[in-house]
Amino acid sequence: LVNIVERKQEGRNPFYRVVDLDDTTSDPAVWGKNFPMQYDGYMRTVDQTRTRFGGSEAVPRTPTAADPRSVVAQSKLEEDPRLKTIWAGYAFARDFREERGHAHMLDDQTYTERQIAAKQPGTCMHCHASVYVPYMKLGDGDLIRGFEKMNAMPYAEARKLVEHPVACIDCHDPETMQLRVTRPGFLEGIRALKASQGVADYDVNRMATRQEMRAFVCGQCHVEYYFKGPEKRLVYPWAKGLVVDSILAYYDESGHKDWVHAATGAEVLKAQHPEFEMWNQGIHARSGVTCADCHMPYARVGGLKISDHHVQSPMLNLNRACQTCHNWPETELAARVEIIQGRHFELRNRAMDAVVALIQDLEAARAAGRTDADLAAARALQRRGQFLLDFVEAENSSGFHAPQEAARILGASIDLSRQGQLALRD
Amino acid sequence: LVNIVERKQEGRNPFYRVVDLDDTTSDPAVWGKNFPMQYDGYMRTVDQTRTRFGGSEAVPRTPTAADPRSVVAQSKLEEDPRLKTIWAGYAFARDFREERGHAHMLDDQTYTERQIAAKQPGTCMHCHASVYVPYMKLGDGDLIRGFEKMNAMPYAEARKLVEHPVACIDCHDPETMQLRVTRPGFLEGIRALKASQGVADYDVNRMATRQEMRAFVCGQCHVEYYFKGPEKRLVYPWAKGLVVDSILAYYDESGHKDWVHAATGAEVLKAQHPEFEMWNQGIHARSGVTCADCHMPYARVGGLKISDHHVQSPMLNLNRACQTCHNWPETELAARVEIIQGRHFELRNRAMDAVVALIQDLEAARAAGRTDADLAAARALQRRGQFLLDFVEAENSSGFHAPQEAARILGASIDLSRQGQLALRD
Amino acid sequence: MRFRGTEGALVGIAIGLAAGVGIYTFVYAKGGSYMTNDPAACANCHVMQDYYDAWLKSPHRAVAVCNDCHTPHALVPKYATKASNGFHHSFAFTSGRFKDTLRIKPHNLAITEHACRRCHEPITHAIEGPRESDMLSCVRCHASVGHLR
Ligand code: HEC
Ligand code: HEC
Ligand code: HEC
Ligand code: HEC
Ligand code: HEC
Ligand code: HEC
Ligand code: HEC
Ligand code: HEC
Ligand code: HEC
Ligand code: HEC
Ligand code: HEC
Ligand code: HEC
Ligand code: HEC
Ligand code: HEC
Ligand SMILES: [Ca+2]
Ligand SMILES: [Ca+2]
Repeated sequence: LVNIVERKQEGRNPFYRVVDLDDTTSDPAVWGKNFPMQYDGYMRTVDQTRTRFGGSEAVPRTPTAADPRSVVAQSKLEEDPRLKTIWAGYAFARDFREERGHAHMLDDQTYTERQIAAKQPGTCMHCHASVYVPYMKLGDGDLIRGFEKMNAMPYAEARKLVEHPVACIDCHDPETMQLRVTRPGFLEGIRALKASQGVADYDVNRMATRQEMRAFVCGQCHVEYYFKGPEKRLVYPWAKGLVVDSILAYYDESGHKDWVHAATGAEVLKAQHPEFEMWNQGIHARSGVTCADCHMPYARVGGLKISDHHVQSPMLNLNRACQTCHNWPETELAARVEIIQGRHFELRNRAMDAVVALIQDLEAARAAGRTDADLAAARALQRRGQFLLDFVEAENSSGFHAPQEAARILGASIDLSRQGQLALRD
Repeated sequence: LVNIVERKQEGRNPFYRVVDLDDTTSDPAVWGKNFPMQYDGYMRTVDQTRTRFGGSEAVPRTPTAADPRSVVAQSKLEEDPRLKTIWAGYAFARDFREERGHAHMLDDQTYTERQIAAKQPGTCMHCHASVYVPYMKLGDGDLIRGFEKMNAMPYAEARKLVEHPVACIDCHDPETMQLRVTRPGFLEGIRALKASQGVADYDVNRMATRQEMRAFVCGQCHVEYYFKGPEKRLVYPWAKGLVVDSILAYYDESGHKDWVHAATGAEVLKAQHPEFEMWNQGIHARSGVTCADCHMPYARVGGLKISDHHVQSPMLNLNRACQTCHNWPETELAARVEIIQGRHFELRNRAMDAVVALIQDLEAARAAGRTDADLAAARALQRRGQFLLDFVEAENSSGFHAPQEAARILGASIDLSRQGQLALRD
Repeated sequence: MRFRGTEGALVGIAIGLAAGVGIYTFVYAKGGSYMTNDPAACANCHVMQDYYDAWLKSPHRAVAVCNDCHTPHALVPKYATKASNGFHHSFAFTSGRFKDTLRIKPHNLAITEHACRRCHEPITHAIEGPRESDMLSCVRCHASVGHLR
């Protein structure tokens, strides 16, 4: 009986505002006082469970002074050593792990051996910490100024200015709780994209629909990016479009390279987690189905429906994530995802064999003393073939977000890598 | 106002049986007396309308004694001359056109120049004419005997025994109007398939569900096939499964070849219209959505809902074909199909360039006097790469029936063709 | 604008006819069904039969009739809607001028969206945006609650 009564209470007045929140409240625990159910979910992102292709495995390790983490996620380099060949000469060849829940983002970035392999800039912080308040402070109220200042710092220095992983304030307006974009990278990236589509000075926080915001808040970080120029500005390469071909064209025009491949001397690119870009090519995006729909589905808590803030693999939550729209049994839903991912994985392995073969051929040709002129064509093809593969490989849904598009990209990648091998022989 | 009156009539009493039908009534006009609405639709399959990738274009021609047709469908060989290279030495390089409606099936088969390019067996009739009654007559009541007898005849002789294109009796039981499979090729093919899945002597007409039958009746003809042995028996290569890899494995084991490629000397295969096999790999099949749902959707005629027997491209009928399940506007539905087909077409062109390049290399190597031993590896790769491409190319939905699977196959095809080129250089 | 005599007359006749046909239609085609709350009444039209059958199988059968979801709550707009839809559907039905696969009209969908809230407000309170323009669509996820299509 008590139960019913308090449920009705909640119904009428879902959230008791016990504390006042303002634009400087970065501690999620404080927000949690007003929104305990969302806070509980948010805190559960520490969990680690493995799915067939996603989630993450909790791998115990003995903490050291340099890296106090007692648990990490499995190493992808060990799962597939071909990655070391592809990334030879780049920090990723030193340490690259399966990603895990939001709660770990700050630690995982701070302690990855990639920090040892190379000096990293303060720019990194943009997507691994609650930087909204720190940016505002640094820029004396000017978000972009603060962003630019932190980009220019060495990582260690910037690290001192932040405290939390992504927090409530990074996605919500403290007054209305409405979604908002706080990341300069996305604000500028989406503006460039819209401009290319003929929409002048697009302001996402004024012009986006609520539905779009349910994906844009994730697009703040789950995107391909690069550091532009000596000032290490974070840029999302969308000025020509979101399709991988447009992104590659953008890099080629600006002559950007992430590093020179240690084995082949090719000027290559590294792609990172383009979930937002790939999702955009899929049928779900086309149908207005957003990240939040699947990764933060509504959950009934007591007499209320709330967004599950335990952001995780939908494979661990099929009932809520999928079944409202797809009335298939959970086992069937899981099977559908895994059939897509299985096909994807097969083609991804073909593409990886192809680019590794090209790299080995280039290495041999180089050892045999062939001139840069001789190798130019093959190197250009490695750059393109490898980027296409890496783009799909770095995308974390194992093909699910856009199955046909991912396969198209892999098919093109295979073609380019094999043509590279042919170029060395003709 | 008359309109509404007669609608109420119909509502009460669907079909008036004005004539008796039995297992020897092959003339659809007679069936049409009992089922005028289905007959009207059936007759409309003469229509020709082009969609972006399907339908068919009505190309006028001056009738000749040899070929009295005054209208044909556009030539695919002219649309894409690369097909001539791929099929060099085979009848398909002489004449291959876009397929059109059922009403034309018998004429198009009779008058295709492929009949001139090569002697065709009576087996062909299986899928281009109403053969149920002729088979029964030939076999004195034994369908399979009749089938075998007609297979053994020369085409011209068999042609005399048939009169109609596929007709009511080929898909329906004249007593109950229930769907039934009348084609030996499918009866035996599906039995072999089920056996491979551990189901002994499967009898489709006794064991299939009604929903399955809505696809099986189409699977009688819209499938990959070959003529086995000197007796030219029609066989569907499903004994190892319906996926292209299983079909290729089946052909490799039985050492089957359709012809020896004129330019390269490779023992190659020709794939034909595997709509049934590809549909089976797609999400619609997985969801129990059948051929009839999209190609013969229910239509309201007067106050009655009947299956639209004007079998055609759903792109010409989106409201009935799709909107029953997808609440998207028609323009949006068309766009979704064309996005899938556009991506598919791009990758298909890549795969075709790759196999053509391999064929040209093989041709050159042969001209340069390389031995069969030298060419063996490359020829084996041509056989496989070319079959995978052809399988997808021959499938008439331009990727729609199973977008990711089609792309996976094309990716593998590209890999094999390029490896063939490498084999010639190493 | 002003009509000259003849035109005015013609228009008058036209309207008269329209009304006449309309009333005939409405009565004959049981457009009046719209005025009751009995779902079976909707099914007076066989085009509605499928929805009726599907509704019988839906969880809402026990709790919501067609009109709970397809007409506004307040009395006046309710009967206004019934009248307009009633006439529209009757006319469509009589003339046979409508597509085989029915699609709810935007304004009717809006009515339905509000209907959801009417009953589920308590539970969905938390997920509603502050502004009407932020109202998310229930149907986007619960398209088949009333009747599987
Ligand atoms: C229609 C449902 C759906 C939508 C919409 C969707 N995803 Fe996913 N996402 C999935 C599924 C299913 C997986 C695969 C999970 C697995 O393999 O365990 C996945 C995987 C992921 C992963 C890897 C998760 C893991 O467990 O490793 C990330 C990150 C991700 N998605 C982010 C996003 C972002 C960002 C968006 C929006 C731009 C998005 N997703 C949109 C269903 C969806
Ligand atoms: C501020 C940057 C940022 C934002 C905003 C963000 N993410 Fe993440 N996300 C990350 C990082 C970083 C990780 C990896 C953390 C790690 O591995 O330590 C991650 C991991 C994930 C994972 C993988 C979890 C797992 O178990 O493998 C999913 C799924 C995910 N995010 C989805 C989302 C969705 C959905 C949204 C929007 C509602 C979102 N993210 C918003 C940065 C962000
Ligand atoms: C544009 C946003 C963004 C930026 C900038 C960014 N990250 Fe991440 N990072 C992510 C997301 C999203 C994930 C989770 C998805 C994934 O791992 O692919 C992630 C995952 C990680 C992980 C865990 C998985 C792994 O790779 O081992 C580490 C470590 C990491 N990032 C380090 C860094 C470092 C170091 C930098 C700066 C050089 C950086 N990140 C910059 C968004 C970003
Ligand atoms: C990575 C982005 C992200 C972070 C971080 C985040 N939220 Fe949310 N939150 C969302 C999204 C997406 C929604 C759905 C909003 C919508 O549909 O308009 C949401 C909705 C809400 C709502 C509205 C009711 C509901 O559940 O739908 C509340 C309250 C809320 N969040 C509180 C919090 C609190 C408290 C925190 C911190 C502990 C937090 N959020 C952190 C993305 C986030
Ligand atoms: C808000 C609604 C919604 C949610 C939530 C949703 N889907 Fe979908 N899904 C759709 C729509 C819409 C389509 C496009 C086809 C259609 O119109 O039905 C689709 C298509 C699909 C397809 C076929 C397309 C393809 O890529 O092969 C699969 C498989 C699928 N969804 C699986 C899932 C899984 C698994 C989840 C949960 C992780 C999920 N969906 C969550 C609405 C949704
Ligand atoms: C979900 C709907 C759907 C299902 C189920 C389906 N098809 Fe299709 N089919 C299509 C679409 C869409 C096209 C593309 C038409 C176009 O490009 O004009 C197509 C194309 C075709 C074509 C070429 C038509 C033309 O106009 O040239 C044939 C033949 C075909 N399908 C046969 C089949 C067979 C046989 C089955 C069952 C084994 C089947 N289809 C199942 C939707 C479907
Ligand atoms: C007896 C063999 C046979 C059966 C059974 C059969 N088809 Fe066909 N179908 C054909 C042939 C042959 C053609 C090509 C006719 C031509 O091009 O002259 C064809 C053409 C088509 C086309 C292309 C029409 C166009 O405009 O391009 C579609 C679509 C199609 N069939 C669908 C189906 C469906 C759906 C079924 C089952 C309901 C079915 N077919 C049953 C043999 C058959
Ligand atoms: C297993 C069934 C089957 C058999 C056997 C068969 N066909 Fe067909 N045929 C079809 C179907 C289905 C189509 C329509 C789809 C297509 O054209 O890809 C078709 C289309 C055609 C067309 C029109 C399109 C084109 O290729 O120009 C011709 C001509 C044709 N067949 C000739 C023949 C000849 C000659 C034979 C015997 C050597 C034969 N067919 C044997 C099923 C069959
Ligand atoms: C290529 C196969 C095919 C041919 C040929 C064919 N039908 Fe059908 N017919 C079907 C399918 C599929 C259905 C749907 C049956 C079901 O859902 O069980 C159907 C259904 C029917 C029905 C049941 C009512 C309805 O419309 O769903 C009647 C009556 C019918 N057909 C009459 C005919 C007549 C008369 C002819 C010849 C003029 C004919 N059919 C030719 C495939 C065919
Ligand atoms: C009888 C129901 C039904 C019919 C008819 C139907 N579909 Fe679907 N469609 C589905 C289902 C079920 C899915 C799988 C996703 C889901 O569960 O919603 C799907 C998925 C899709 C997808 C996403 C999967 C992919 O391959 O990308 C597209 C696009 C699509 N349908 C288009 C069409 C078109 C176009 C037509 C008409 C030619 C059509 N559908 C007819 C039920 C149907
Ligand atoms: C006189 C016959 C008839 C009756 C009685 C009837 N309908 Fe309809 N209804 C139709 C027709 C015809 C259409 C198609 C109209 C169109 O698509 O333009 C339709 C369409 C609809 C639509 C979708 C199109 C729209 O206007 O949004 C809804 C919703 C609907 N009816 C609900 C109902 C409800 C609820 C009732 C009972 C209160 C009802 N109908 C009674 C004939 C009828
Ligand atoms: C007249 C009041 C009323 C209206 C109007 C109404 N509902 Fe309900 N709904 C209920 C009640 C009462 C239940 C609980 C019935 C049960 O669970 O058996 C329910 C159950 C549900 C459920 C859970 C059971 C299920 O079907 O999954 C969902 C979801 C739902 N409603 C959504 C909606 C949506 C969306 C709308 C508007 C399109 C709507 N409802 C309109 C009263 C209503
Ligand atoms: C983005 C998808 C989505 C949207 C939009 C959505 N819901 Fe839901 N709804 C869900 C999910 C997921 C559940 C299941 C929650 C659970 O099982 O914990 C649910 C559950 C429900 C339930 C059943 C609660 C119970 O367990 O009895 C009702 C009632 C409901 N929703 C009504 C609505 C109404 C009304 C709206 C519009 C205001 C709406 N929903 C909008 C996804 C959605
Ligand atoms: C619980 C709410 C609910 C009830 C009860 C309900 N409907 Fe609906 N109806 C809907 C929703 C929601 C839609 C829109 C579906 C969509 O847009 O996908 C709809 C759409 C329709 C349509 C248009 C077809 C379409 O898919 O757009 C018709 C016709 C219809 N309803 C008739 C009826 C009839 C008749 C009844 C009573 C027997 C009824 N409805 C009961 C919620 C309901
Ligand atoms: Ca993970
Ligand atoms: Ca055609």
